[in-house]
Amino acid sequence: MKVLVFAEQREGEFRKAALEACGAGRRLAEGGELVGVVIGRGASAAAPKLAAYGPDRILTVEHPQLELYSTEGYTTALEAAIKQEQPDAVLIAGTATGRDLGPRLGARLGVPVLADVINLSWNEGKLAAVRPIYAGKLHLSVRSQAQPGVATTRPKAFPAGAPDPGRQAQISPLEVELAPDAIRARVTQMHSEAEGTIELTEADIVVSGGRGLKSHENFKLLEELARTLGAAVGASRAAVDSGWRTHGDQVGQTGKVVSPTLYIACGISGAIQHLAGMTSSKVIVAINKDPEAPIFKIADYGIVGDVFEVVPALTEAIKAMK
Amino acid sequence: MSEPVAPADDKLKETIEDKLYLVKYKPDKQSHIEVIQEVFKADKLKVVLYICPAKVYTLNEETGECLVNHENCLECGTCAIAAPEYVKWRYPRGGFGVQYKLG
Amino acid sequence: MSDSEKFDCLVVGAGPAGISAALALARAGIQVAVLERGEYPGAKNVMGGILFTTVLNKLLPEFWKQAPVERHVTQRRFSMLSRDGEVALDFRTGAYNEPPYNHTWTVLRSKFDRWFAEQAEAAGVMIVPGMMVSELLVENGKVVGVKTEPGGDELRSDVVISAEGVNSFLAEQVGLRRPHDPRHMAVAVKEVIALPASVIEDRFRISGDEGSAWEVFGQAVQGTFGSGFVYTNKDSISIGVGSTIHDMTRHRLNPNEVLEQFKRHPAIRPLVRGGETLEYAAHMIPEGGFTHLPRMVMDGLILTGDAAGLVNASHYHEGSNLAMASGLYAAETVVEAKRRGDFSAATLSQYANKLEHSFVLQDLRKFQRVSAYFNENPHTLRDYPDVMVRLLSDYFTVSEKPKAEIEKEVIRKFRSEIGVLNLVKDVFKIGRAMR
Amino acid sequence: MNILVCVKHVPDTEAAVKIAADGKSIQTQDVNFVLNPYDEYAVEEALRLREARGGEVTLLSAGPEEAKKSLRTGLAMGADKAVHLVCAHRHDTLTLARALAAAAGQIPFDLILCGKQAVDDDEAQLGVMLAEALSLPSVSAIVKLEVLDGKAVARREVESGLEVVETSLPAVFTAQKGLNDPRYPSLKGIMMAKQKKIEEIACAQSDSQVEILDLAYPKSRSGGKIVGQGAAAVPELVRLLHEEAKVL
Repeated sequence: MKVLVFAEQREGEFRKAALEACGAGRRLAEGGELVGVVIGRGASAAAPKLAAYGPDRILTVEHPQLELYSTEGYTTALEAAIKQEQPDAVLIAGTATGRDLGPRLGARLGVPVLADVINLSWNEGKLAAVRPIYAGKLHLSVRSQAQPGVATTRPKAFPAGAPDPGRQAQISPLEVELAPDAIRARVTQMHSEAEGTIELTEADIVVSGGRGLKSHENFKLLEELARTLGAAVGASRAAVDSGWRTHGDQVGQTGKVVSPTLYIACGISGAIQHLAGMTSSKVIVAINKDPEAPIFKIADYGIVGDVFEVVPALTEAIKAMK
Repeated sequence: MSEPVAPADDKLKETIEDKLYLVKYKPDKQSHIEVIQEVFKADKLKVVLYICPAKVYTLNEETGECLVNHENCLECGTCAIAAPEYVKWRYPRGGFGVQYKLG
Repeated sequence: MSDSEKFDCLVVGAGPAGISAALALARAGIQVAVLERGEYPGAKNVMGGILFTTVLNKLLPEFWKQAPVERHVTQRRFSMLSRDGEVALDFRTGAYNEPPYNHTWTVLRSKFDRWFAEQAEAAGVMIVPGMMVSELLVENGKVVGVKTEPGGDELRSDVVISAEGVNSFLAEQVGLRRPHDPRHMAVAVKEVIALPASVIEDRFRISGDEGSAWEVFGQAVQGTFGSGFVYTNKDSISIGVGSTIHDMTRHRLNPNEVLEQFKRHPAIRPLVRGGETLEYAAHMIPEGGFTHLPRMVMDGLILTGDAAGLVNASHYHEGSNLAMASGLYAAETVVEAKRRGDFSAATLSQYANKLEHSFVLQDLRKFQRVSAYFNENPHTLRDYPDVMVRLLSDYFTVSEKPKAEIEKEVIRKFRSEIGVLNLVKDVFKIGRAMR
Repeated sequence: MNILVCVKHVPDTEAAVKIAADGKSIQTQDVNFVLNPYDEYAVEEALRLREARGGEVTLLSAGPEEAKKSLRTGLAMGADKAVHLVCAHRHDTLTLARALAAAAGQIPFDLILCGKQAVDDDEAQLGVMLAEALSLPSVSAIVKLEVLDGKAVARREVESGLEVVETSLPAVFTAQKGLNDPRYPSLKGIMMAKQKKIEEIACAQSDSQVEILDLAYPKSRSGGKIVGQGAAAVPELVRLLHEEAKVL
């Protein structure tokens, strides 16, 4: 089978989720060919780094109109790669960019897109996938009837695989034509969050706080623990609704869905809509004063106690360990 | 294809917390309950701390004030009858609050 | 709709009283809207689970063919719990298996009320869910409409029927009732516990669509003035407890803990074992009865159902049927008022007459002393179950002691622990209270 | 400025979803359906734009008869018109986007708003696919929208920041939480909504390009152990995370 993966990069750095998509693509190709597509400023410079993650060939697309991501520009570039390669499947990492690009590409090609999948396979020669629906309350298995099968992969659902520095890939540029007015919606500015903050959906460790934190200021305790662990900070809906954190930090059904290796829930009781956003974490730790809190029902390890006491002690213990 | 099987669980609930977890709410940001803290503090019986079937009222042991988790309210109205001196309880605004599926 | 548009009648609350009233009004061609604070009719509505349906069957004949009712009750059981024992009266009959099924059904109110409201909607009632009536609009001592939240919009009508339920804030606003008394208001909590229909049928010795209703006194509620209940639905049971707020607070009891004690009692535990709690609910029941009824009408306003205190709190536990009856009478009254073009208290007081001449107030009058009796004689519910179980336990204890001697001992104990005179007095008093 | 808002009637997010007997869909009895929460943001944004710039807000929803309930909710919030693309048939999202695009062709609009995703199937694809089907630019998951003459500036959320996107109009935007605080329908709004006529368009049947194979409950987590009480339990927790779970 031939699989094409869109490998998202920004300023020469590949997104972790893109490397995971490469890993998924490698397995899906089943010994067939895996083609990586790298688009945008710094694409050809970054391409060799991608070779270690499995592609046999890498196509790079650079164009003055493609310096920054745009839905229309990237769709046209990726469409050109697909027309040239005629793959059986196309994978796109389900980042904010990927979830924007995927549906546009599908509509352009006239094929459906299996969105936000956590498992991929072939079923009677067609691309099949498992995707969480109802915020993960159910898992839906689907099969695309179309050619190629297109899917966006959920971040952290697939292992990236260890890089193999010995792997070589054939890198070649791909020319695309873009009229000056082809891109109608353009990014004009980027507002980045503070340097060093880790994106929730990509973090290996997430430290989250809820109503038990009692105030905006007390989140400093979690930030310190997060710094020590190299973790991202999340929040429950209660904490966001109370104005202690911005909604971008919210983990849950109406916020972000995360699946880190370690999720530490501090002062979170575990409302069903919060659980929907984090139950796919590998290991869950709960710290809560109330031994009856539902969060303990799903946590692997629990400490019954005051977050204001336990969290600083945990920070110190981890510092000491390092 | 396997038969769908509902996830296993501890099924017969005992604590208020576990039971409230089964109840569906549409919480309003603005509270429909007001506690007159000075009267509450002066009251020795503090009946709302135990008579409420939904643990809406808890004691802040540091300040002696009554914490109100209005989101838990099952809207029976018992608190307002048991402690009218310091609980001002009304219905939540239309559309908000508890939403029984069985009743 | 223009701002000046006005309804003939506004009904506050889409429960049994409100929907019965609205349905009857719509059939009589009266333009009526129901304002319901829940996101859907039934969202806020709770009862133990037995619906008597004499009125419903008049409104919607053979309702059971479509309505989401659970089981018709063929078995009724009344018992007293001691700490670890039970004395029971158990009654069942096949006669209740024929239509109209003795007018006794178990229901889950959120499902039933939703359906009931749909029937009214189909008859032309406008039902507006998600709107809470925050106050009545009163002009020159006459109710002329309502104010709603959220939004603060006002809506006018010739007459308002309040079916707002037990808290009856609107009746209080216009001075039709005094503040609620914790001795006459019960708090009840219940759980709906899923069990396979076959398990329910085995445990309660029923089959098909038959249902069972248990009322349990004494230790069911820690000897307070109240009772526990267990009702069978199709594939779940409703189990709960309720007691007056006065008694609960006096004993520093938490309603859920009382329910848990009840569930753990050896006579009850086997009924719920292995079940799955589906929902937990709490509600109040107005138990003041005949002697504590509010004023029922004023210019432009009629009170119905729980808002009017229309609950028979005796062992019948009848509320919703009275609510439906009152809704129906309120509708008849409004139709007449509309014909006369007069919505004054004088015209609307026909409603009170209708209640007086029906089972509604006649039943409440009959049981008016029950509440007072138990409030004055708390020992009846607290001590008798224990003594009874102890005596019966002595009586049935197998030993080689001659039976005549056992009988003598039991009678002697009985005399010393209760006293013949006291028991006779209590039985007499209870009898009088029920007369 | 005329605005078209696409909405969907979905099970309430708090609903306990259970698999139906066919094994491929959910039980809908006893489930409360609501206007998709992300669509509420879209409706609210449309109403605010109309209030600032005039014009009409038209709602468009595809689905079975019950979908009218969510259209009524949107009308009660203040939308001017509603169009119901009546289809009981299940479509894949691309087919649905094309059907909605065909319907949108009959409605004058300067801008289209959709929710970022429907909380039932969680695809987050319809708005962008609709844009492509209509050959319009799109900006997804926006948290801010400013409309200027002939163009719009939106902010969208991406990992680690916000992108400011400028686009020509007409365009399709999908609403993310944070865009606004949706209003609650007023009594007058609800009453007017009940009396408004909802225009119906028949939806052509077509086979879904996405076949459903199976629907299953995810593996449930079982509660683990309580390590201990208070700060004293921290050393043991760290040991367990390090040695047993191997995540530190």
